[in-house]
Amino acid sequence: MSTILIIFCVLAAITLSTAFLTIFSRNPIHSALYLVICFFSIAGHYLLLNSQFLAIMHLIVYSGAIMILFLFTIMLMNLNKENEVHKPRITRLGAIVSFCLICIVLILVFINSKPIIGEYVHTGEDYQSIKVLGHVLLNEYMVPFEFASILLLVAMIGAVLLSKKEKTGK
Amino acid sequence: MNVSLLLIILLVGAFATYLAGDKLASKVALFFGLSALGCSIELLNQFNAGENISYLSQWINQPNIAFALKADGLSIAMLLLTTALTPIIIFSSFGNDYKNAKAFYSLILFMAFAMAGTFLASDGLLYYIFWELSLIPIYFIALLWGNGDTEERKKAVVKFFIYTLAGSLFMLIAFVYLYQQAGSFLLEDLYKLDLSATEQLWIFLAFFLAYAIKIPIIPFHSWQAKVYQKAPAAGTMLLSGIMLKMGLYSVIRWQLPISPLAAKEYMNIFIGLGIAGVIYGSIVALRQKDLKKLLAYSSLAHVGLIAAGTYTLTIDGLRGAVLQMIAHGFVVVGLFFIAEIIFRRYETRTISEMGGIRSQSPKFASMFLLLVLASVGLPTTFNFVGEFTVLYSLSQINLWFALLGGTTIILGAYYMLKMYQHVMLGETNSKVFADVTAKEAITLVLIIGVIFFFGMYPKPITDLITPSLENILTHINRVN
Amino acid sequence: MNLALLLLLAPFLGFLFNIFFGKNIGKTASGIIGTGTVVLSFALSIFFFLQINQSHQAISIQLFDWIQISNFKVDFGFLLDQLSILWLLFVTGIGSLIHLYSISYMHDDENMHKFFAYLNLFIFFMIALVIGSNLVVLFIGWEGVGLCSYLLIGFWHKNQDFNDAAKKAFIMNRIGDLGLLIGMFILGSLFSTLDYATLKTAIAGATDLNIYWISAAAFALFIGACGKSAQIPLYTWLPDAMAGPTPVSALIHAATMVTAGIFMITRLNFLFDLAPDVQNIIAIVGSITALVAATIALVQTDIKKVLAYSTVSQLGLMFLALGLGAYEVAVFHVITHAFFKACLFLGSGSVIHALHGEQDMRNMGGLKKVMGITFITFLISSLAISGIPPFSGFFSKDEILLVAFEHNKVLWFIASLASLMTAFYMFRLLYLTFFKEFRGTAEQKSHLHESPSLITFPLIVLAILATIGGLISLPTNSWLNAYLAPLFTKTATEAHHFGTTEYALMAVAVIGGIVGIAIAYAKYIKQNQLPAEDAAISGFAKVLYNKYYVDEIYDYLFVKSTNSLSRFFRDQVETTLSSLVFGLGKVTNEIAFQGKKLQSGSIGFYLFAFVLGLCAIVTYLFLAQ
Amino acid sequence: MNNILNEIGIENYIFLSTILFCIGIFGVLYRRNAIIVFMSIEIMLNAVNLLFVAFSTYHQDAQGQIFVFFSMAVAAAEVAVGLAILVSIFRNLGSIDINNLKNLKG
Repeated sequence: MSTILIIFCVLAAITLSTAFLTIFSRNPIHSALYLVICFFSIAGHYLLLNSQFLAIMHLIVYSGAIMILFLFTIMLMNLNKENEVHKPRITRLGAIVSFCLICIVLILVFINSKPIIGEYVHTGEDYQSIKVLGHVLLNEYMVPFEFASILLLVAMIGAVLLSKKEKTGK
Repeated sequence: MNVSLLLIILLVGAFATYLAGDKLASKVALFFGLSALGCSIELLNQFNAGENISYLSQWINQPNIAFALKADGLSIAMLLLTTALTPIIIFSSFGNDYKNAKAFYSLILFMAFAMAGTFLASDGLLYYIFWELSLIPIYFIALLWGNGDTEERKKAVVKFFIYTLAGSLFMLIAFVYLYQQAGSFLLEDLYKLDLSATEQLWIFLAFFLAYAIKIPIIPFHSWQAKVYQKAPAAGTMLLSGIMLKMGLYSVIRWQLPISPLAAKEYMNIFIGLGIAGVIYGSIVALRQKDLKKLLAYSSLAHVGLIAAGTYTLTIDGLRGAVLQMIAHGFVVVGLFFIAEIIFRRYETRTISEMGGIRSQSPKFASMFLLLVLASVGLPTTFNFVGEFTVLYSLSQINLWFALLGGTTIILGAYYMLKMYQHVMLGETNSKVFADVTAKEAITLVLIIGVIFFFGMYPKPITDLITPSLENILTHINRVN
Repeated sequence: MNLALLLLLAPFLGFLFNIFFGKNIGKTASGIIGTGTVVLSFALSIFFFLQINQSHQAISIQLFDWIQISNFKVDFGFLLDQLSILWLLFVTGIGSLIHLYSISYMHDDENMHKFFAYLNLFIFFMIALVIGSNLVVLFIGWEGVGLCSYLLIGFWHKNQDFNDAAKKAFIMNRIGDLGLLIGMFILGSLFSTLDYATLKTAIAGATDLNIYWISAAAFALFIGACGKSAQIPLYTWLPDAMAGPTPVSALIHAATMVTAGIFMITRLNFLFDLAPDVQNIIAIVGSITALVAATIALVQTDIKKVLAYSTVSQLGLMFLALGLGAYEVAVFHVITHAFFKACLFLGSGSVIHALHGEQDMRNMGGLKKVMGITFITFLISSLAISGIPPFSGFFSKDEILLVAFEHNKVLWFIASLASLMTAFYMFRLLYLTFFKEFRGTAEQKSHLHESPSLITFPLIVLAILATIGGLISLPTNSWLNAYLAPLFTKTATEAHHFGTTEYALMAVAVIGGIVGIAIAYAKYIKQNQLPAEDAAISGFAKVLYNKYYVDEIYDYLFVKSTNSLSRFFRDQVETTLSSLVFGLGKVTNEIAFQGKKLQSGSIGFYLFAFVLGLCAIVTYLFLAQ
Repeated sequence: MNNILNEIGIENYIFLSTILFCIGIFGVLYRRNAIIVFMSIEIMLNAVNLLFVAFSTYHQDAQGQIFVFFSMAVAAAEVAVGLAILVSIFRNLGSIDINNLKNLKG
């Protein structure tokens, strides 16, 4: 077993376990923290696949921005207590059954599709450096890129509007 | 002359009537109705001169739908019936003061347009569109100008609408399937299809559902009596006089030649249904309290006989059915007009509230009696010719069919005379019955004239329809 | 040809004229026009009779195609041969007399022009029936006379009882008409024609006849004849039909229309000859009808009812003759019967006229003194119908009895019994009406009078005919048989060999008649009995008085059951069917309503559904193959 | 230099991301707390992103990674708006238990 495979296995184990912990933690703060770890491990996967820029981006966006947002929201709502009422047992059982079911179905689909496992192509070309990515992004994907910026702008405005306190006094 | 001109006249007439305003509407509608009649007579002349009356232009490429109109003898006979009855119906409404008359008359013309289209269309989808189109005007006519309690009327009319629409959807499914097989909706292409017995059975049943509801054949008739009762006179006349015939015409034109195997295999069942309709309709008619409902059930009985005739798949049966269709069209319009005339004076349709009219208006009584006699198929009336031929064809299939179907002449006489006795005879009614007006008399005399003329001399119509019926029959008999 | 058409259309023109203008031209004028057209037809009939009596050549006229059937076509065609002209003669002849009679009889009625219009229409249809060259044209007349019968029975349409009677007559006739139609259909499919002449040649020329179907056709036609000629089981309409004005009863329900069945069977004798089973049925039905109707007539008190049942009984005798294959004998009896029964009816009409509508014999009596002519003609006719020589009825009835004796003694016995009863009830009628003292109200008595000459003239003519009518077919030298011979395939017309048996039979018949008269005399003159009041009738007489309760039985079996079936259909089946359709709608509605509950708004549930749906789709797309 | 997938195998990434995705689904179904549900959605998004990157390497092509960028942008927008909605729901209802959100019912 090569080192890389070992690293992969370790990372995968962290990813999955923290994902589970995210869901099972009763305290939302803990959930959020586990999720951060999960994201870190995913960033590790990216690094493993040699996509450094993406990994950095991932860390910045998810672990940095999004998770902070989550934590702020949790604090804002004062939810850091383990006061959540669990769903009824039947629902939880249903959730577990569905989980197993969809796992089996999806994995079966991949197994059934009989992937050709063998030598992977290695062109040696640079395809994931910042330079190349930037080139592709601003040439081929110029328009979507601009739209993404509009989307972010709109989302920002929307978020502000939504979370603004309604004027109660009439 | 282009055959589509007829449709254009009727359609333009519908719009023109609407634009003419309430005062002029009836006259404009009558004008266009008469010009349509002239147009179809012109078509008849052309047809007799041996011209091929058809019109074909591609309409939609994908799927392959053509705007195809084609008139053979059968179609022309039905067109003549439609265009002859439409002015009569319009004229018969002159005595009524409908509010929003422009819409009323416009809808009548629009309905005539749709029905004429149905009789002319030779493309399956086009036919289907016309078929469904005819439902819309009658729905509004019955709903908006009908009589009786609004809620009850709404219920009856909506039931009718949904019921017939639901039946027609099965026909649409059949057409889609046929299109998949043939790649075209054109009648000739559908005739040429070589379908297996099972396929034919399903298609036959799908068509049957649509037609059985429209005609109606028992047990699909439950919409009929209520709608006939609730609709205004003109609406009832349109329904019973022409729209029923759409169903019967379609049986001959579409159902039988497309699925002949099934028609032959299960012939006895469908004849049996028709005859059951004869007996059932007659018996139910015996104890109706409402004049229009009684006429509705009598119509059910007669139509059952016609349907039985068509399903015999013999030239006699088809010919008799078509003759009887035309005859019944006139008679039933006349009878419903009679009911309307009485209603105009007595404000009632309940038979027990009538009686003794004969001594007040002998002229009216005579005309009513002639129509009653025509309805019971007295020889020298048109109905007799049709009834005789149909019963003969039934006797060729099985004598028992003729015997059971023939009970119509006994039961028919029973309920019609009973009705006549209670409506017209007896002690002079205390309520005043004004004599028939000139307009009413003209309408009735026209109808009676047609019935007796063709009762004595049906040859023109027989000669007109026989070749096309024989043609259809060869299509039916193409497989054995 | 044009004359033949005129013969047919003259009464129709009279009808049209009277119906459109009759009201304006006055009663007498419309009566004269009505009578004139029929007399014209009568004259033309005589003309044709003379022509055909010389040439022995049937006249056949084809007008135009009427109905097109796959294997044959029906046209408007007319055939004037021996049989049809014979019928024409007495239809138009008696028709003329009765028209004449009606001018006076109906003079008080406000709708007299209509009466004449209907009578003319009847004559028109009767002529069409008789001279039609095929069964369908016969059917026009057949139904047409039924229609006129309907119109005339219900002539006083304000009385719903009369209307009921009219309706009943029409509908019972229609039952027979269905039989006629079915018979036509069988014949049409067997021989591809409904034309008498072609039919006859087809049957004569056919080698392998399907006797089963021919019998079926003959039986169906016989049912038709039963309806029109009032035989069991379709006879109950005829007594009720007496609701109409008396001339109508005389013309339609005694002399002409009711003989249409006999005409039709005689016309198709070649067919019936092939179906001996059906002939037996006809003979049996005829004899039973004769007996049953005669027994009922024994106790009736309504003068017209007695005559009506007498008619049914006589028609039964005719059918007996038909069933035995003696068509010419039946025709002979039709003719003599037409004379004396028309006379009897008109005579009773004269009585009723004198008594202002009184029809119950219990309230009559003693009319001999005031109504001399009526009495004498009535007496002659009664003697004729009772079979007393030398009146016409003796010859015709005797022939029937002879034929019956030759074939079957039981039938002969029944027929003889019926004739004995005939003599009894006719003289009962006569004695009760004309003898003893008047039993009506004093007011009626003061108005008693002999009828005007327009009424008595037809009576006299008919009485003369009833007397001498027998001459046309004397037992040894029958003009009628020779005249009709070309029509029949069987040479049954051979003169009877007159031996002791025949003379003995004749004597028995005459003695029977006299015995009947004697019993009536003993009972009603000697013992001075009167028929009991309705309530006092008991025992078998009550059964007879109530006509064996046949009307009630029919009413219960057919009318009531049909009506209750109708009510059942209307109230149960219709609503069930209707609710089935509504049920479909309700089911849809219910599904929608239940389906709506799934849309609970709970996000958790939606998500479950979403995931399961995803599983299902993925499974279907990627795993199902 | 070799393709790194030679060492690991693309199927492992497929399985990993599948399971991760399923965990996300499970979380959505299992929890009532809307915040946790949101987190589960993020996990699902990341499972997909991971697969994108894996395939990007597999094909030696930048397209997959570009897509991840867009996915991230959308995720960011979604979280921003979503959390804002949550906040306003919380303000109105006093809880963010999704079982309380039944206003979708027609």
